Amino acid sequence: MAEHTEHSHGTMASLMIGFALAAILTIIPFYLVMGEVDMTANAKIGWIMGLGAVQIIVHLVFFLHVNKNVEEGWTLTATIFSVVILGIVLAGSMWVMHNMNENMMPAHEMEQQIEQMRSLQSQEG
Amino acid sequence: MASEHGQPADTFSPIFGRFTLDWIPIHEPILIGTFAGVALGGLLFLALMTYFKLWGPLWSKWVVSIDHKKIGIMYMVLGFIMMVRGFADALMMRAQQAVAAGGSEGWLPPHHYDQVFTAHGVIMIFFVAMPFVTGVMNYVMPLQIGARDVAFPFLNNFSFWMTVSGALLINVSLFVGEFARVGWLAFPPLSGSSYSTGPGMDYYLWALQIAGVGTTLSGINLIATIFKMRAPGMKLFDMPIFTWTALVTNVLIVAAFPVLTATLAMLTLDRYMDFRFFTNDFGGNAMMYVNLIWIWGHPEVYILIIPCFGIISEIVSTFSGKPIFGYRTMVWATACIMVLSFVVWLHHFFTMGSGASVNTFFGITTMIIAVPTGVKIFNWLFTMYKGRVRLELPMLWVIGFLVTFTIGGMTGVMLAIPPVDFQLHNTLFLIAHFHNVIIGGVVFAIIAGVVYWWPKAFGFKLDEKWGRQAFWGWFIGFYVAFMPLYALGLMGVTRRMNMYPDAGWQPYFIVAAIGALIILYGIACTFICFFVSILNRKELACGGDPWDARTLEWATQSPPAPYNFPQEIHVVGREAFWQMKKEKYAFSTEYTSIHMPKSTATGVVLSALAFIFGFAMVWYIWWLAIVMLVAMIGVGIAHTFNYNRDYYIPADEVRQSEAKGTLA
Amino acid sequence: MLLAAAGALALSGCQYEILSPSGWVAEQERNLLIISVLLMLIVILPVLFMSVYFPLKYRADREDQSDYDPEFEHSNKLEAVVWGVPILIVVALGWYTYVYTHRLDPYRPLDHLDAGAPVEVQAVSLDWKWLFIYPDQGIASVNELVVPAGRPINFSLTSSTVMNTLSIPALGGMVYSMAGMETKLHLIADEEGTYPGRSAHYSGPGFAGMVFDTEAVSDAEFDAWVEGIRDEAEPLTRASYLELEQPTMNVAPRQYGSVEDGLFGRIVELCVEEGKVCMGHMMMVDEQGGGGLEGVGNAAAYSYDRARTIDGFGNLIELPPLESNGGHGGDHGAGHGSDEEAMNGDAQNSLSYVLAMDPDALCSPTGAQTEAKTNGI
Amino acid sequence: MIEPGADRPMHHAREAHAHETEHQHHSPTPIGFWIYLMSDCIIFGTLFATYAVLGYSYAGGPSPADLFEPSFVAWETGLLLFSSITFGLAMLQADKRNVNGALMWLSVTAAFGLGFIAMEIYEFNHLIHIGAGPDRSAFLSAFFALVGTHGLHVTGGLIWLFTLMVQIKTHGLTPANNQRLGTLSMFWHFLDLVWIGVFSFVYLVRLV
Repeated sequence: MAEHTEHSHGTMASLMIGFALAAILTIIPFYLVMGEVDMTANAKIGWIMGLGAVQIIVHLVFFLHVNKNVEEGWTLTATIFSVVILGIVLAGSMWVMHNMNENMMPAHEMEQQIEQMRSLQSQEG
Repeated sequence: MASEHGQPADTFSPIFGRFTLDWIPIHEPILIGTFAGVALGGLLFLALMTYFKLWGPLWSKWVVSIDHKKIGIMYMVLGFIMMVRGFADALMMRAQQAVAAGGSEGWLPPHHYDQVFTAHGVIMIFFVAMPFVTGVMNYVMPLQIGARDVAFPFLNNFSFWMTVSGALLINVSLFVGEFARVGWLAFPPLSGSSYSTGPGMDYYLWALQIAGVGTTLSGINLIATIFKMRAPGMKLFDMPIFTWTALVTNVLIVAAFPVLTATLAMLTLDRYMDFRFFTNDFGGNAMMYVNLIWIWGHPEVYILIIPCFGIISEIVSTFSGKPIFGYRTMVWATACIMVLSFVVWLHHFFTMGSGASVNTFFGITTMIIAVPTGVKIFNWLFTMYKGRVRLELPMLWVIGFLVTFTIGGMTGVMLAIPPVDFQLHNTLFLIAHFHNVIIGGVVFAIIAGVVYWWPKAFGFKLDEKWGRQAFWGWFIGFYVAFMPLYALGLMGVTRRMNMYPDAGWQPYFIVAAIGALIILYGIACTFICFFVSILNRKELACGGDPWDARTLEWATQSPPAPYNFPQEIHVVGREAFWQMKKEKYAFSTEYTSIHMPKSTATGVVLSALAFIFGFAMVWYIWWLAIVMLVAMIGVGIAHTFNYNRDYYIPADEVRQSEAKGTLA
Repeated sequence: MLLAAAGALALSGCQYEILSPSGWVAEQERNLLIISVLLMLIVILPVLFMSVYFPLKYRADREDQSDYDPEFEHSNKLEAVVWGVPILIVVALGWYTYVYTHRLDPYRPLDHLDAGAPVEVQAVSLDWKWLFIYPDQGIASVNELVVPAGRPINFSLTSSTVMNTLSIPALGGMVYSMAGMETKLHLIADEEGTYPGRSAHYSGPGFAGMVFDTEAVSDAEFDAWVEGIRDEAEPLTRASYLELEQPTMNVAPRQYGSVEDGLFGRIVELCVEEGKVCMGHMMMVDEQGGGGLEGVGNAAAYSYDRARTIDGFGNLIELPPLESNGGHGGDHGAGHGSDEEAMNGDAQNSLSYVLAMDPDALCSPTGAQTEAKTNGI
Repeated sequence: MIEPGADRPMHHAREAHAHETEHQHHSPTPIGFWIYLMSDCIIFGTLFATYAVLGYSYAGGPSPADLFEPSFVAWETGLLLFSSITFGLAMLQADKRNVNGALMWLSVTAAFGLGFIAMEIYEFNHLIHIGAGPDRSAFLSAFFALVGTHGLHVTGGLIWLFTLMVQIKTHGLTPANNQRLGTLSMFWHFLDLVWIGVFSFVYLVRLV
């Protein structure tokens, strides 16, 4: 394995640990949605997103073997940089677009809309 | 059914897609003239090439070459050719606006004028500025870090030819069909299928997507080169400033271009498959496109200018006879810009209706970028301070850069202040500003770089007299052409108008047109300068180090041998070549054979297929598109079955080549 | 330097509308422009000076080279200055930016000016002209904006198709108008006068002709203008709006004496046409989880964009086939399959028949015969 | 389609007679391919951002609750996760220089991958068939584009996988093939990683 010090393919043990963790981290969010879990919707969403993030890290560590020793740390640096850019793109877009939508989408009061809805239903009915 | 102006309706045949002969613009005298000119020129070129039996050498020494130096030069050639095309568009716009005042319609109808300004923007950014910066990085950076070539030489060739395919596709739109009439960033819904029928917008999409593949791959390639191919001993903080800026630029390319790719792909899906991303109806949101395109667009600005900062740094240091002032500051300032450039994009659409807090945030982040940029300018000034400044040609361009770019920077910060932008947005002030930084920044720096590294690439210097003429043409022409636009901007004159009601603006437009003619003189002198210098190459010949320079690229022969360095160089400290000269270092005369990659035609073939694929998609010739797609996958796979990709340059050959003298 | 020159020019002629504004908003924006330039000149001027002076003073062929210092590449003092001064200037600029951006937020009404009752104007960018609806007066005008001087103007902006920007440089900043969205802009004209206005965002072949004069007049003149229109001009109904909406270029000013109730709301919500679901309602439905699988078939009621079947000259490319029933209204509402909206936007979809009935609604580049020749639908 | 990592590094600025181990050690391919993956990641990021912004615009049409079936997604997820593990096993076999073992596990990986693609095609086909195609609403456009892009990547990965199996079969586990296998492994695991984002963010969160 001497020639693989730079980009190791891991061992059976690390593969299996990764598999077990990934399986658990996959099953929990599916259970949260499919099973009857007593939890608020927001809490569920928080858990699903959180577990997803953890599982991504598990994959990075156990399957993709990202650590600070590979390629003089460039792999890790590149990954962190991408995560920062992704964060900017995602959070930035959502912030900007939310702000603009607030400002610009047809500004109707909710009650007015519900009224409209009712009148439409009565038309249809 | 064609209208009176010959715009054909969309008809569809299984074989030719929506292409009909009506789409050949035989009714447009300007285009026919252009076509005749291009055809004659092309025939002349073909004839000369055949007469001098140059096809073989062109193919084997250039087209299929995977030598980073040749690819770099080809990028520069592409940039200069496309600059002529883009500049012709600029002249047409200036000529139109100089006459179309107070009720006159000028000589370009909107249909034509709108294509012209769209093509001008797209060509100048994607097919002039981008090839220029990529070309300089390709040529210089591997030499500066003491490498034999880039990390993935085949990929480098492929990237270049993909860029050429994109450029070709845009030029084909001139004679077959039409180009987009949407502005260079193609905001929907105008660029969507409902409001831009016809093939113009599709030319735009496919040309940019094909060229974008090349740009992204080249970015990856150059980053890997800097990470892995540095000469032993060259630590990160020993790298020349230009290499640093190349690293940052390519990181920006790799991080930003995927956003462009995805955004244009979504617009393509909207246009081709009735997706609803950016439509008015079905919950689509055109603002999302504007948001995404500027997430790419702002870093793109820095992709263009940061390597230019690197070029300026190298030249200032060499011609002042001093190391760059504040090396570390320079590196950190560049790194700051790299990250900050991703958090300012909204300043391109302050007027789109976001709230005051959002506008303030993006306004202030934009101003913050001015700080590291300003620091760089100070560092160049203090590099000259207490130096021995040789006012040779490259330095002339640098001074032109410093003065012009500083003014452009100031007007940029003005536009970064939201309430000021409310007034100046989409006016000619904005146009003047970005031409100020693109011409005064990118073009001046690139030409400075061309003048500076020309002796390295070809073994002779450029003609001083014509070089100075070119500089003054560009420099004076720029001010005459764009100061009137600043003034017009302050009158609130809007961009992209093919005619305008207020005859009072006309004198300014006429002055601007004269400025464009002076720039034309500068461009002509640039080419004359190249031509004259090539003719006089014997008198202008120079050794490996004509400028008494400081970085490693000057340690090679001029022009460098295919393998760049005969031996591995162990770098100690910054300014490697300066150190070598101080220590009277000489390459050993013990040569060994050198392991090199073989040329391959795969890149050209794949790019040619991509070009036909793009053309087929533009015209809805589905069968051809499918065939080309399959062919591309096939050629790609076939390429991976080629295990025979390298050869050795024998030691004898190296010895002979080095006998010409390296450290001249 | 340049700005000073420009400033001098501004004083001589009065066409530098941004430097010699005619309204409070534009004046504030101008002040900020001047402040920012002056602040930046603190650093720009020395830099410009040094960029020319240093290369000349430290020329390689100068007589006395005793000051040549080939090792000088670092100085903490200089570094402090080159970082410090720009940072201080940016801090100052940032402060002004914060204050002025909030003060001049286009969404912020100008109540604080105590300048009398504001006038509401609903501006719609059509292909290629501006429609101004005065909801309180119940009139509308095309390519002509008349406002009382000294009273705030509250613009509500939207577009019928592509993006445009309402720009009246003498009065202040611009804001985009976009289909399906409503933006706001608050301006004021301090003095009476005529100020040119236009669209500042390229929108197609007729873009350059989207110009109008903004007449700022006295209250009495404004009232007289309103009365005159109310008495004489034709009404703006949903039908006549749909007719007006068709692409035309270089349109001469015209007026409407009355405006159908709620028209602007319907324009914003993309439901002027009969049988279309308004966006507000659509968003309501979406808020509550969408229309479900049954909603799949209602696609036609949500479709809005249709091929602008004109070439770059403003000419009709292809006459859409006349629909046999020819009627306008609910006959193409819910239940239509969406397969009609063919890939390249064939002109078969529902609304193009307006074009079919009135090809003259499209004009030639000379734009001579743009006036309505139609008998109404 | 071209695999950016596929062109083997032919040389480097080192002394001429490179030792094979040296060669591998200094190859720029792994880091180059990783940078490519990061750029790909940003393409996905853009599509995720679009889904985040437009994912609630149903235009009066169906919403995730009407269209998505968690158990179906669970099966897809399972297939991809297992294919990741089997690829890992193939890599371990390759490290042991066991050509047949590696090929066997690669075939299993390909089978899982094909299963995944088949399920996705079925899902898309079903949605389009009931009228919930990408032209129905911005939400569906964003969904089809994001999940479809992932599917195209998996398809590309499968083509690459078959090509590489042929190459390993004919040339054995040469250093060049080993490197390609390592690169493809990164690609495959990366797609699994993107899928975590898809099943969490596109499907599950919207089904709560």
